[in-house]
Amino acid sequence: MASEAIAHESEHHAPPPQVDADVIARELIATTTGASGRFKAWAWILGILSIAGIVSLIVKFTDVGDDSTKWGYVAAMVSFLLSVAGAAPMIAMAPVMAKANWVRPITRLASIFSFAGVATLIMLIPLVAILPPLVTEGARRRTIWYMAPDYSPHFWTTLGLVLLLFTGLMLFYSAALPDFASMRDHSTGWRQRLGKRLARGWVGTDVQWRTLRKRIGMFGTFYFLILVFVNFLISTDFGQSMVPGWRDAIFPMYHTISGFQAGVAGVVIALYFSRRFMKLEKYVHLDAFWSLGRLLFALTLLWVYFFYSSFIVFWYGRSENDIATLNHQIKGPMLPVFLVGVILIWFVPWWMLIWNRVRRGTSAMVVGSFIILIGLLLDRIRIFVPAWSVPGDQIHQKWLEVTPEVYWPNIFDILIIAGGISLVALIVMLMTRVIPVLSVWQVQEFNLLAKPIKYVRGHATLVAKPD
Amino acid sequence: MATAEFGSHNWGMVVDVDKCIGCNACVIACQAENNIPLNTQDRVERARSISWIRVERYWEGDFPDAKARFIPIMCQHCENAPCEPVCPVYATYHNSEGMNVQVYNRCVGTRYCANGCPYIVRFFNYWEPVWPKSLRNHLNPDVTIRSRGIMEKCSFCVHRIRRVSRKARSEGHEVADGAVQTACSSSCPTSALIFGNFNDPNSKVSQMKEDQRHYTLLDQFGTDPNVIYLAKIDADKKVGAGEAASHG
Amino acid sequence: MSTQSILGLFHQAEPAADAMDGLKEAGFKLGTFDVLTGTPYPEGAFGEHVPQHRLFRFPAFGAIIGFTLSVFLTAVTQLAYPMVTGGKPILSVFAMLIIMYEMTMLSGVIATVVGIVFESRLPNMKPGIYDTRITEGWIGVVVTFDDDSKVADAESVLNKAGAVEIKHA
Amino acid sequence: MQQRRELDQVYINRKLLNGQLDTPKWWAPTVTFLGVVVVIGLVVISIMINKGLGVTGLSRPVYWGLFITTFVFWVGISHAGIMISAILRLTQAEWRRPVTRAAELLTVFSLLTALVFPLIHAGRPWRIAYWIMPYDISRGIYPNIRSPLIMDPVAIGTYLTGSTLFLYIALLPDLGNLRDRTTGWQNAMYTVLALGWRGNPRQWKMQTVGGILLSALMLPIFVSVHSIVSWDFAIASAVEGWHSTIFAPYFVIGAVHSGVSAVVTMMALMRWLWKWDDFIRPEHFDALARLLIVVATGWLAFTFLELTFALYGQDAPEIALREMQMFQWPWNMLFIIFFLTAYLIPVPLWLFKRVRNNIAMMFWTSILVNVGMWLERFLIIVPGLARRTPFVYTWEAYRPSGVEWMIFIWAFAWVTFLMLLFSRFFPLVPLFEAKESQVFTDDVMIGRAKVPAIVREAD
Repeated sequence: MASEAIAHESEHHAPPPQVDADVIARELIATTTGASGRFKAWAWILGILSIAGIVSLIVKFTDVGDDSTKWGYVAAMVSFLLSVAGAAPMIAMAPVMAKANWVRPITRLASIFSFAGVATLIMLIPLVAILPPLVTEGARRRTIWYMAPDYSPHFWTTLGLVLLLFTGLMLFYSAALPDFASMRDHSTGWRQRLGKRLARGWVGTDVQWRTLRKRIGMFGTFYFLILVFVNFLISTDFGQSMVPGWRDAIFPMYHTISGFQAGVAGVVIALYFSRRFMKLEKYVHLDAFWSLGRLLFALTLLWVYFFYSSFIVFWYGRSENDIATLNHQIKGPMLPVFLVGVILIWFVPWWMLIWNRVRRGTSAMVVGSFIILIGLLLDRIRIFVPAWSVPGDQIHQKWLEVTPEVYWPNIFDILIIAGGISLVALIVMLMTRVIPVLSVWQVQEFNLLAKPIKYVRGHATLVAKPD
Repeated sequence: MATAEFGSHNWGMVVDVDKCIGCNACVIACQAENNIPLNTQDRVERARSISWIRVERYWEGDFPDAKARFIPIMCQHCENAPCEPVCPVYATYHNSEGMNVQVYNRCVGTRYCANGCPYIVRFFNYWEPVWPKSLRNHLNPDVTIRSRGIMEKCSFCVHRIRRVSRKARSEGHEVADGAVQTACSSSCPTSALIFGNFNDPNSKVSQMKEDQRHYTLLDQFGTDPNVIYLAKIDADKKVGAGEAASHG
Repeated sequence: MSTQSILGLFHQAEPAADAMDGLKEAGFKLGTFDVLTGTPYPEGAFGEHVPQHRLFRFPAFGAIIGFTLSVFLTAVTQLAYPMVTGGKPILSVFAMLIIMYEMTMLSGVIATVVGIVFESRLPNMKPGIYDTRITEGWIGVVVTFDDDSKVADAESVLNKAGAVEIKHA
Repeated sequence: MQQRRELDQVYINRKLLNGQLDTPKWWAPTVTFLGVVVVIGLVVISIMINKGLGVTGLSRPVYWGLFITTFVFWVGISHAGIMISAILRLTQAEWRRPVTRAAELLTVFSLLTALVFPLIHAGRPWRIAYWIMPYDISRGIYPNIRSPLIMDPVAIGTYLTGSTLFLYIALLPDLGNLRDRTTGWQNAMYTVLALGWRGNPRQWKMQTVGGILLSALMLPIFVSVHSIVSWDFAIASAVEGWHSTIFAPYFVIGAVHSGVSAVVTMMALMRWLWKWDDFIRPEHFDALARLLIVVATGWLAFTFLELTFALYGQDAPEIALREMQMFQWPWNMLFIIFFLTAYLIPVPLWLFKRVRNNIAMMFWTSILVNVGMWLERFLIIVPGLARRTPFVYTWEAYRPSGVEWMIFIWAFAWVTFLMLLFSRFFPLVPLFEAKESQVFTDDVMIGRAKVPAIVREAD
């Protein structure tokens, strides 16, 4: 990996090649057609896996029914998928927020992930049915819904996720309008018809562009707010309030931050494969990988910061429920999972990404991202499985007197986990067949705004920053 | 919890709330024994009064059948004392005899320990302590006079413990149960305060703490105190002082 | 150490760069001539050879030292005076981590600063030939010689490039 | 909105060195006045140390009061520097350039001020050596590193040392410049300080690379400092309103909120006092205000979380504390002022472009924010202690005394005094950054549109 990294580093110094707009359009749209055999094979495998996952979800539902202690892994999956598929599109917001140029080509790839929100929703359906109501046996469990109606978490979480999905799709669509237009113009067959249908008569007038930017900004902001909101609900209603005495104000933020970490990792992986197998080296510059690497590094540090901030307070406080919480999630049966999780989500990526050459090398980056995703999955399992294995009759206690023994996964749970992940991967893969994985107009914009120049004798890039 | 690893002594106190009549004899005895500056009107008004042991009155039950209760409160000498780890200079730590000790000449006066204490039994000397001339000769020579800027609190009359155990060692026998009496326990007319060694299984305190009425204050903080309370019992009502007390 | 050096002053970056090129062509070794500016220019703007530096080793080195020190400070002091506070373990790792972290970062930063100063070849109390107008936007091209024979053609190169003024030292 | 002008370096030198080369008229009287205030403050402090902490309003159980609040406040302000210079340097935000040094300066001086408060708060400063000296003093014992009060000095010391060195490194080119502009003893001083700076490529490269590296190193420290300060409170499991896991990031983002506002205040003053209209332009205020909107809203989210999870437990004492904090006189009044000034008034105003580009408005709103942020710290620290606890016959017994207020005022005079003193000898706006932005910014014509552009080196 290191050697390749170095090779890329030298390549990195070269300014981005200038490509004509029409070439960009033609080449990018060409990538949607003609799937390779390997692609098809993988699509089949993932498809079968995801179907198996959904089936076993149904089987589990009919099998164990509403015994909430058996649903920990599904809860963990909901949180995990929300983290990956939900957070990834936020990268599509970066240019609006930071006017960063490197991100322009890959915003499409990021916003494609919002389709994968479907997977999260599928996982949530049984969970909402299982989630114990706020009031059972006359006692109200600790919750953020003080006086609210009994089934508020069920309702609001579902609504939140649906809204998130919708806003994500709107974000995707409003940014994709010009590309549908160019599909209408350059593509053939059903893609052309699709483009014709969805382009909504886009011709690229000044007004259209302005409204487009407005829309992206608006939906992006909404998306961000809803995403935080949903993270908040999932982490408290489906995690924290299932455990008596677990009172951790930072947990929702922790959940969101690690979600962003996973989202960036997911984007890196998708970017790597599409770049590799669709021959997009010309458009995906290593600059993007490098910046994503820095982002990932920062988020990795933030993860450990947020974790430690809550841990140290418990460790010092050692009031009864502090101790109970620690035993429940870390010191107890979950210790091995926790340790492996920390090593994978923090220590290894941190130690990898701290090196410039790793951040600049694509393959090392993708390895790091995979490690982070695995680590995050373990971390979610570490949190949500014990939370759900608290028996229903103990939910109202002030704190856990005894740490309940944890429910370990059976074949169905494993299938559900595999299915959920592969469903996300499949959706992203299929979307690359529908629409160019790099947004045509933004690649063109990128080339328009970043010009390699010769400054006296030295080489540099002139990056325009329009307000 | 950590008692096992300590030496042969684990000093502690059992407070039988059922016997307490709220006479405040313990408070006066403590003031006299430990050279505690007089709580003048000014100090009380500024909420700076110092009383290592205090008798708190609290109401139990609701009107009309409300009852006034007394409960003596002193430093609980917790095993997991919140005051100890926060001190930057080890001015307060847990000694080998299960006591939470305050080392006056280490204290720099950050007052952090006092914030951590759920029982508010730590006191700060805002002024240099002063006594009227008539009381100068009454000061106890065994106890340091704390200058200003220093935290202080109940020491389980550590000077008495030392005196007795030194004597016992010189005579070559163990400290007999009941040989050590704190000022408060020796002055209690109803002997509601019993002092002794929890490590000695057949000491008075060890047996009393097995009483079914026993409870500790504010146990939700997991402080594991060395002061055990025995609940008040009513003929008519079965509400232990514990339940009422711990949600004050 | 150079016996002699001359400084050509230019108004603009372009002629200065010409002068640098000229000096290269005239066969002056890299490192015998250098450009002085009052503001940073993009790297290689004058075709100067990009200086190599080992700055990134300094923080690593410093961090290692700081970490070792912090381990001693935290672990050894606690073990030297084992006092139980609040039922916490004598070797409270999670409290130690914070101090270790701070001390590691501190010595990392200090080492970096030392590294910056060292890699800039500072402090250098005899900076050699210089002109105060460089900090007013002029650009100086300084050439140092081991033997005086090449002074003349260096001057000619600078003049040809359009030096406003040439100072000797 | 392109307000950049082509400026030649002679002009830049003349304008930005006016603090050193031709000191403004108002300088001497202002500094004298501040000096007097500072001396008075020092006298008051020494009186307090001499008489004892009885002269403060502190009591039992309110053992921490105005001093600790102000300590936290100044540590918060100190988060301006690295926020501006490090984060914005790493994100290559062009508009950071004129404010970096002033911000770092604010960091250094506010930390120096913050450090004073715990010392005088302890009442007997001469014993502080026992507190923070990490080696064996004749007492035969080391400090207790389990105590957050040991972590504080370590963290703040690290931050202070780091930002001071950072400041000095970034000062080198300007010292070289001053050396060239001055004569006599000043010249001698600057010559020594400039370490023989010449401005060859190697030195400039070290400036840029080292600057980025230092920023990357300072950033984690910056985050850790206020987190550790917050843990002073968060770990006290017995104090409702303190024992919350969110405190670390909550304090940090609050610190950024107040710190950046303080930078805005300072920028306005710099623009007015030294007439640096060419360098500190409305666009900079605009950018900072946009940043502040984001930061403030994030801070609001954390406040919301903190409150939610305080009540989440639904324990009687916790709820009682919150009730006191928000609905009981006088806390309710303070709470309303805090909330209005820290968020409700400034942020909606900043949403308007006209306000963002109006220096005076930005000045006053940023001051409002800091009033609010000080009150926030006060409302966290004091009610947490003044609450009514079981088995105690005193509570809510704290009213800051005149002495405390005078020392509180002294701190502001002291920081301003130090800033002005610094401004007499060193430029507050980094000259080489100003010149660099001249070199590294350009306009490109895209079609007919003139778009501001930045030269990025192929790193």
